[in-house]
Amino acid sequence: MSAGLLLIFDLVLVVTLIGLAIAALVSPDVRRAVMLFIAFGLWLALVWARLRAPDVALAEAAIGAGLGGALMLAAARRAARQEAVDGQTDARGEEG
Amino acid sequence: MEQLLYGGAGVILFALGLWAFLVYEPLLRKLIALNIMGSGVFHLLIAIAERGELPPDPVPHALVLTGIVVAVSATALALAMGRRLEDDSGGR
Amino acid sequence: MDASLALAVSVPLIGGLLATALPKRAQGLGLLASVATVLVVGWVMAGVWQQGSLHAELGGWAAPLGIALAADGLSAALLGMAALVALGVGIYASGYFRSADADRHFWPLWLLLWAALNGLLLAADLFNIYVTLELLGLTAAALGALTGTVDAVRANLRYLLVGLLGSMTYLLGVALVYTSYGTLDLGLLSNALEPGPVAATALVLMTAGLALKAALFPLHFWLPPAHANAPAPVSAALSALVVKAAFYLILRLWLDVFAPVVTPSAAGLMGMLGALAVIWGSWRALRAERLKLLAAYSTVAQIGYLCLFLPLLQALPPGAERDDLFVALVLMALTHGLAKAGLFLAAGLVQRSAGHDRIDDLGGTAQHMPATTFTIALAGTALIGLPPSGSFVGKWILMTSALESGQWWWILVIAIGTLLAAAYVFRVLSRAFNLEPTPRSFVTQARTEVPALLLALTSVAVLGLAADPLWRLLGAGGGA
Amino acid sequence: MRRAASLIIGAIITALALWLLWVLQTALDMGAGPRLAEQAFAGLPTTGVSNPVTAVLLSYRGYDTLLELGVLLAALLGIWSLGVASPGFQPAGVVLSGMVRLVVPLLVLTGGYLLWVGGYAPGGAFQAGALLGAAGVVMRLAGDETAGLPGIRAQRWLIVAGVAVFVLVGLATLALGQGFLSYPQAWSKWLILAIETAATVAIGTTLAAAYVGGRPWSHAVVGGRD
Repeated sequence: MSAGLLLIFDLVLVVTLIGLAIAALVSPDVRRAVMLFIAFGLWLALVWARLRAPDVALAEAAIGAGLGGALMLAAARRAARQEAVDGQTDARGEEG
Repeated sequence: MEQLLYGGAGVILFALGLWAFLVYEPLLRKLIALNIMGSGVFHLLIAIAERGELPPDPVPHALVLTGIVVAVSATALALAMGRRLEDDSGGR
Repeated sequence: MDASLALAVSVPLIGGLLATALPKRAQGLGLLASVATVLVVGWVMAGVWQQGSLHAELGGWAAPLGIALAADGLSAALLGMAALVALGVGIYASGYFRSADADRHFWPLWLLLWAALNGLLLAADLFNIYVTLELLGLTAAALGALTGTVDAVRANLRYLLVGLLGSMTYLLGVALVYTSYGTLDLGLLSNALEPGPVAATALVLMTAGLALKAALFPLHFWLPPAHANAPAPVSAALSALVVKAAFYLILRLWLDVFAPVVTPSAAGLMGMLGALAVIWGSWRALRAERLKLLAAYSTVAQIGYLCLFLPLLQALPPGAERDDLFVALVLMALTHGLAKAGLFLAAGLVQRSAGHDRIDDLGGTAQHMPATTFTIALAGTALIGLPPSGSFVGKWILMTSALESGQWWWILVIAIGTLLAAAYVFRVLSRAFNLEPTPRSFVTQARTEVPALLLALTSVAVLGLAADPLWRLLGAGGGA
Repeated sequence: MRRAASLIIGAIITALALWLLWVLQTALDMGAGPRLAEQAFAGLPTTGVSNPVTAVLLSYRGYDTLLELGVLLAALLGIWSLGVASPGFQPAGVVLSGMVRLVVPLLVLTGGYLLWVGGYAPGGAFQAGALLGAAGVVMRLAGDETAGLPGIRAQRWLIVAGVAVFVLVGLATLALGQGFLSYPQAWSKWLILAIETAATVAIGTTLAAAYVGGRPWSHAVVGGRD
């Protein structure tokens, strides 16, 4: 019984992990994709804690999801701002 | 069973990342894809380290720690190169 | 315990650290570290010469728990070639970069690259190889982008991403190996390995990852723009050394560690890809408009030649004949490394002097730079495989073995590749001698022209005429 | 057209994934293969640390970790070679900067704690360094464009500190005739702690500097804001 419960728990962990990965990969908005990637990294850390790898879980949360995510987020924000600027100049060009 | 479930998830993550790396063009997408590919490999290593009753194997854990740092370094360099390209094309 | 192996990695590493911390003295420190590294590599080679092979356990832990470094004839020969090329590149670079800024960025990254290269050639552990590959890939891409042009940054960003893809694929293979065999040490693994789907898949994954990095056809697409747009000394190192390092690992895996797993058809496939690379690379080199692009495509072809050896080595039983073929392979690799380095360095000088490197407009280059033109001619001799270059001997043995093992079709490939190489080399030289000859002095800029010339000269004269020591170095090392 | 291409790639990769899953199952079916864990635990008492992961990272496979710190350094050198940093963000408001004043010391403290417990509990140089780096990121987000880092000259020494201490220890043991990175057992614990401390500082500095994203404004250009 408890083995069955544990299996369901494992399944939920894995399915959510893969779901987050797919969401991060196909999300149409880049910024949201990065957010989802960070969520994926944090969830991965959780799964690794379940697999009795606390050292690596800590590192993944802090380095992989945390700093990697922060770096990507900065890039995504720049990209979004760039798009916004481009959009404005295009619009102005059409008006004029 | 557990090992196959978690290890299989690692393989699936690797394949998903590989697919996205080949299909998407933008740099940030490719980097997310590469990082998810890497996470898949790391996840496989963590999964095979865990063996039920025995204490988990610390060697794959250390390999993954090394891998995570390497992946972040590469991501940071790639993003800086991408930013350089952005700046150059923006400053025309 | 042999101290020289750890020093071969630590010395350039320390040089890189000092050049990072003291940027104003980067050049002096860098040259000093280069000379020191060459001496240490000489020490390693002497050790291999005397003892056949060297082995060192790091951290006081024996494999499989610890990591070992190992050198045999193959790694010693490549270490030596790398040291020669790197010394030449270093001296050339000290006179090449015009801005102090570029010079300061070059040295730390360059020395780290050299440390990674030595580490890779000495590595005896699958995961350690992954770390050295990453260090090599990151430093190579960063150095390639050093010119700062949009083309260079874009091409090297692609190179970085492709390299990472290769590393991840390689690492997946390593994970499979650890799952089944519980060891990462090359020696222990080769004893434990049993043919089967796991070992075969691991080899396929690792080879695919490394083939991406070695620019093996059809995974070569990233190489020409990345190498053609890098600063000349960096292009030389990338083409001569970095690509070859990945190929060295393929060789190590196929001939050493995974030898029981390799089937004739798998080796035949590698030979096929090599053949396509020879023809496609040589053809594109012939059609290239720029000298550096020509050199880059020629690298694709040269990697192809090296792959042609795999099916023959697989077919031959262990013995003197196979040893000869193996020496021929190493001879080809060394010759190409030195010649290509010389060619890229010379191309950089042409580009700087003429303001461009368009082959069709190179008329009169010979008049301005006799030494550089001579370098191109020498390197061309080696690339074609004319006597007395090392690749002449190499190709000769390759063709003999192909005939004797009944795989005569490879000879056709070699013949086509050689003809195309002759065509592209003479295309450059005929342009260079366009106008009336008015040579002033043979050498105009000693610091940059002499290293290029010496590297090309070594590839033709020294390796071709004095190949005997190489036989002994590799023969004594058990030559795989 | 693009859609078709991505579908074809998808089909090929699905086949690849199924193949790999089958291989993985084959590998796992062969039964519990050998692993290094038992040897790693057996050697633990002589390493001077009791956290097995730290023992692997700094003792058994210390050479890997040394090169890995080199990778981190190479990435930052590459970033610096690409150009100068962009200016930071607007200075934060009162509430945010108050929070920053609270969060940054907390991150640094936690980092120090993780470094110290790494010898016997989950934690170690990488996690600690990451927290230091995170403190830098937070400071930059709050408007400090240097991310709390010192001037360029000091930064250069800090980023090489990790590899430098590591490789110097290795050479010292080599000179003592012990072999590269073979710590004498009595000193092992303290040597590992020294290496880890230097690595933590280097990792923290490097990660924060990588987040700044370019070489700091040189003192020659702007009369040094530090």
